[in-house]
Amino acid sequence: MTFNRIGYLIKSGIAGIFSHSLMSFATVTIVTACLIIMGSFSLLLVNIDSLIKGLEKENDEIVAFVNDSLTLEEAEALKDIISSIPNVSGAVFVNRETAMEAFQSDYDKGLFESLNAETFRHRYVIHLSDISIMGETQKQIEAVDGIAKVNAHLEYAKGFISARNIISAVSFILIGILIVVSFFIMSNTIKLATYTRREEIAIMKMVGASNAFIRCPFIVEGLVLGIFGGLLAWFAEWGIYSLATQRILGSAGAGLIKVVDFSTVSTPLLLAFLAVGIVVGIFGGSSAIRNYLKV
Amino acid sequence: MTFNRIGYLIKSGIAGIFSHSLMSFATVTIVTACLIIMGSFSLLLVNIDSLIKGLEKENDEIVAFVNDSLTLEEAEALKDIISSIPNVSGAVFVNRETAMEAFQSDYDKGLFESLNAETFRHRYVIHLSDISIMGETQKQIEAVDGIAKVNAHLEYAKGFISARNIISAVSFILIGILIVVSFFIMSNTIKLATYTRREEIAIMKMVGASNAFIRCPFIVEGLVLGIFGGLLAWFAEWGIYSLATQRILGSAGAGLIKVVDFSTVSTPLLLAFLAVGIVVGIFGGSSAIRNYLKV
Amino acid sequence: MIQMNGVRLVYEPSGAMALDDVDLEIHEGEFAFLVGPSGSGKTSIIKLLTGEVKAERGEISVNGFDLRRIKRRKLPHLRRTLGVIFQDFRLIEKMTVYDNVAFAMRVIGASTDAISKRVPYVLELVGLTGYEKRFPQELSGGEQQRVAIARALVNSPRMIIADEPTGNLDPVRSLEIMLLLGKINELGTTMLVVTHEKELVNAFSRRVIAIDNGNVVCDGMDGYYSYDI
Amino acid sequence: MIQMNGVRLVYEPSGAMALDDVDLEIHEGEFAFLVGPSGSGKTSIIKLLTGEVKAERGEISVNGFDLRRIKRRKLPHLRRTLGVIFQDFRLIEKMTVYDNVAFAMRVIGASTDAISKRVPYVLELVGLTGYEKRFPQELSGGEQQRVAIARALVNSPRMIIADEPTGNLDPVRSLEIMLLLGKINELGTTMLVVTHEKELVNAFSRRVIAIDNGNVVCDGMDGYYSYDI
Ligand SMILES: Nc1ncnc2c1ncn2[C@@H]1O[C@H](COP(=O)(O)OP(=O)(O)OP(=O)(O)O)[C@@H](O)[C@H]1O
Ligand SMILES: Nc1ncnc2c1ncn2[C@@H]1O[C@H](COP(=O)(O)OP(=O)(O)OP(=O)(O)O)[C@@H](O)[C@H]1O
Ligand SMILES: [Mg+2]
Ligand SMILES: [Mg+2]
Repeated sequence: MTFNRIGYLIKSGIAGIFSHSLMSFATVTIVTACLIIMGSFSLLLVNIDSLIKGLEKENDEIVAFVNDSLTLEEAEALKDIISSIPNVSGAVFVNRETAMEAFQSDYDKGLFESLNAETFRHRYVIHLSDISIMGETQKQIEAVDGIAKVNAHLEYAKGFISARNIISAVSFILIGILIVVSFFIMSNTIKLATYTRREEIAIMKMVGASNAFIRCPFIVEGLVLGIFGGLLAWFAEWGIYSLATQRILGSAGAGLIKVVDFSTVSTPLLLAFLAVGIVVGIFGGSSAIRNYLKV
Repeated sequence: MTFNRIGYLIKSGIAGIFSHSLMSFATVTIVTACLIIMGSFSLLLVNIDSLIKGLEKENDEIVAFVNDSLTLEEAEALKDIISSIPNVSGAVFVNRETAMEAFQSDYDKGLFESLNAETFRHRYVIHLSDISIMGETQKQIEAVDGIAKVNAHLEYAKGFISARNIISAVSFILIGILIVVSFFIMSNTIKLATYTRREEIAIMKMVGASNAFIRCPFIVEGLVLGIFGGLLAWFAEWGIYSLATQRILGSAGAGLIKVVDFSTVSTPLLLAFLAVGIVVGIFGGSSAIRNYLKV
Repeated sequence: MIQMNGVRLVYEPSGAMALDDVDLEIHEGEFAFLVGPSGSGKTSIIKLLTGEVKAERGEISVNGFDLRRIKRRKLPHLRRTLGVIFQDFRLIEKMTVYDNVAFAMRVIGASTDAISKRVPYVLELVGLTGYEKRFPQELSGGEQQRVAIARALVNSPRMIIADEPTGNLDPVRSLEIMLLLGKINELGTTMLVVTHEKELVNAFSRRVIAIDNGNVVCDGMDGYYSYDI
Repeated sequence: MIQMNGVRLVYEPSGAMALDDVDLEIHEGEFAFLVGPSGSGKTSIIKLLTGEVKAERGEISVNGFDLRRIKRRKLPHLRRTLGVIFQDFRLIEKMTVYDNVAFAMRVIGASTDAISKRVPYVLELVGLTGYEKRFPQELSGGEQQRVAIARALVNSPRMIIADEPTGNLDPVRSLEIMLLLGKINELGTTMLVVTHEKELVNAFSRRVIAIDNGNVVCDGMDGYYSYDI
């Protein structure tokens, strides 16, 4: 193929976009629409994921009570041992006096005024890196000499793990549906759009054009439309996401929730959109005309 | 219009579906696909909503402490007054001994063995109908003669309300996007599908057919395709939902979660799908050809 | 009845002037040939008469409808008084031969009975008995043209406008069709026939309107194909 | 060079027999008219020669390609040795007149230079200078037909197959086009022309192959349009 010819094929691919403007418009908007649906849902999931991670951070506390027989110095010395246990991200020592004050302040003033600090034990408030193995870490801490007992909210950890499992199952299903359905919509759209051109293709064949010669402009056209659709979807998603996060941050639960900033997801999102757009465009463009090439 | 003529118009509308089989197929599948996306998302929301309602039920507890000066009988007599407060769905009297035992069992055996039941107060454990007005109800209970103090987890109530607000905001946005995008996809598809028939329409006009005569079969066609798409989407949704709920119930968090049964949502879903299908079909079918009628 | 006065037609957006100051009158029941070289404006005149395009200037009236002032929703009424044989046939691809012809009758609200009697009769007239169930793409060029002729005849319209009705037909068929049109004209139908068939025009000795470059250059009752005078 | 032996063609799904046991030989450089009534099978023969439809039986060879055994991806090579004027023109609606003609040259890999010299020349030959930028729907029937003729000529193919190339043209243009085809034939191009124009056939005195009802009924060098013998 000469340089001239390649130039012509690319040019006519781009020309095709304009000469079949309704088809091109419909294809781009439908590709864009599908990408927006997929993108919005993915961003929602990213946010839910980050939210759960945040909640886990706030609920990964383990309390380890120090044996009564240890002196204050001995108790404080346990810190290094506890900190060295894998999965422990931080350990804070709380002596019995502080613990009692905290306990009393939890209840009505005066209700437990008679309590003696001796009733309480020295303790460590420990935070974890990964709450899904909280049970094992609890056992490791209990095994430390001088630790009497470890209180861990294992049911919280279990709750978070279940929540994650369920959310990932739901996401898996919904994203599966979205991908299948979107590709279905997009490929059907391209089929519809090329259907009107079957006569054009038949004529080209009758004049002696090879399949490659006919397909090439279609692929270029699909590629350009795909890229365009991807870009458009990305900008639209940007706008929608900004509006949506503003609205949520402005709503009642503002303090409770942190949203992921668009800038942190913008690059992977753009790449994904372009990839889907290009794949759908090229694949759709070339596969849709295959039926019409058999003349 | 004679009976004959109406019969012909309906017949030719249905015939149109078969003679433009690619168009019909693509339109139905795309309508179905969009409905599935909307339906899946709606079912997800219905489940989330029911989940939150369930959690609220488990966290609507208020504890009202009875004044120490009241005798056991007097304290028990408060029950009627408390129960009569609006928004109180149930009040259970707990005497100071039971309360102490419950407290002790929460902690290490022996840690608070020395505690005297006198340290504790008689109390009522109260459940609410609507946790969003927990604050007001708390004040009403405090106003009751003989009640010393009311402990309410107002921060839980606030949390649930925020969660609901956020979820409804997110749903609002996502369903908005879905509806706009789906209608966009569907109307574009119908536009594409009718584009190939503009010549047919132009010829009909040239032979003297009135706009109504041309439009009628298109509307019938749109109607049938819309109903068909709606039904198809409903059956698909049924299958997907059953599979999805099975999968979730089979996963780790099985005990934690209750899913809404399909039978409870199947009728509104069917009606919604049919309504959208019919509106899109009729409206799409008649509006898409409007441009081609101006010959 | 056709009346055109000072009609000018310009096609947008190319701005090509197709007709320039055309005056033409064809009376009720007349038979007229319209001849002229390729691209002279014959089809353009027909498009004006059926309301497919609008004149830039001038008066046009067809079967009592004033084409300058007609409302869009009245156009079907005008078209139902005409039987048009289009140069490019304009058959509906997705309808069978039978349905293509029957459609013109359905449009005017004919009964199923009337349709099932009239359509086979007209198809027989143009020699297409046995082709009822075929689709247009399954016909030869000449057969398609004859379907178009049948559709124009089926409603026994007040006026028949034929744009090269025999361009794809062999001499024998052409003569047959032309004789058929002549017979229909004798029963009172106004007839305007665009044709390139010199032989036929000369043999018929009817009125011949010659057009060249968007102008009527010759209009004689002597009936000779002679636009190059 | 065309060779057909015992060719039978049946169109599915209607099962219509279009050709029945056709034998035909046209030598390199020959000029032959193919005549016959409407629906006799002329276009069907052309469809067989271009590989658009496949014969049910018999041998066909065109310009050295064996149509019975040709692979699908070799068909373009065969078609590039042919210039076909289709009865229904088959112009690409979305391309201008210029691009429709130029496309045939692009297909064979002609340089931009060659295209920009050759296309205007061929358009001038058929009288369409000035129409380069028009789209097919913006042309009269005869003008569209001439674009189809120009496209068939532009590559100077080894063989030209014309299916009623003058069906929409006035007598003067028809004669011009036929003379042009004659001249091209004298330069060595094999020529097969389907036509209904009795006058022209008789005036040309070339080989005339008459077909009726799917059979060759007459094949003479005397050159008379006379399929009804
Ligand atoms: N849609 C259009 N846009 C621009 N120009 C047009 C259009 N239709 C026709 N023309 C031009 O108007 C002129 C007259 O066209 P018309 O179709 O009336 O010719 P005609 O007499 O019917 O020719 P033929 O015998 O070839 O069919 C031609 O030069 C043609 O190029
Ligand atoms: N696709 C098809 N399916 C079924 N029958 C067909 C098809 N194409 C052509 N025929 C039939 O085959 C016969 C020959 O058709 P063909 O087109 O070869 O005729 P022709 O000689 O070119 O006629 P014309 O002069 O009218 O163009 C006709 O009777 C026609 O009805
Ligand atoms: Mg014309
Ligand atoms: Mg033919």
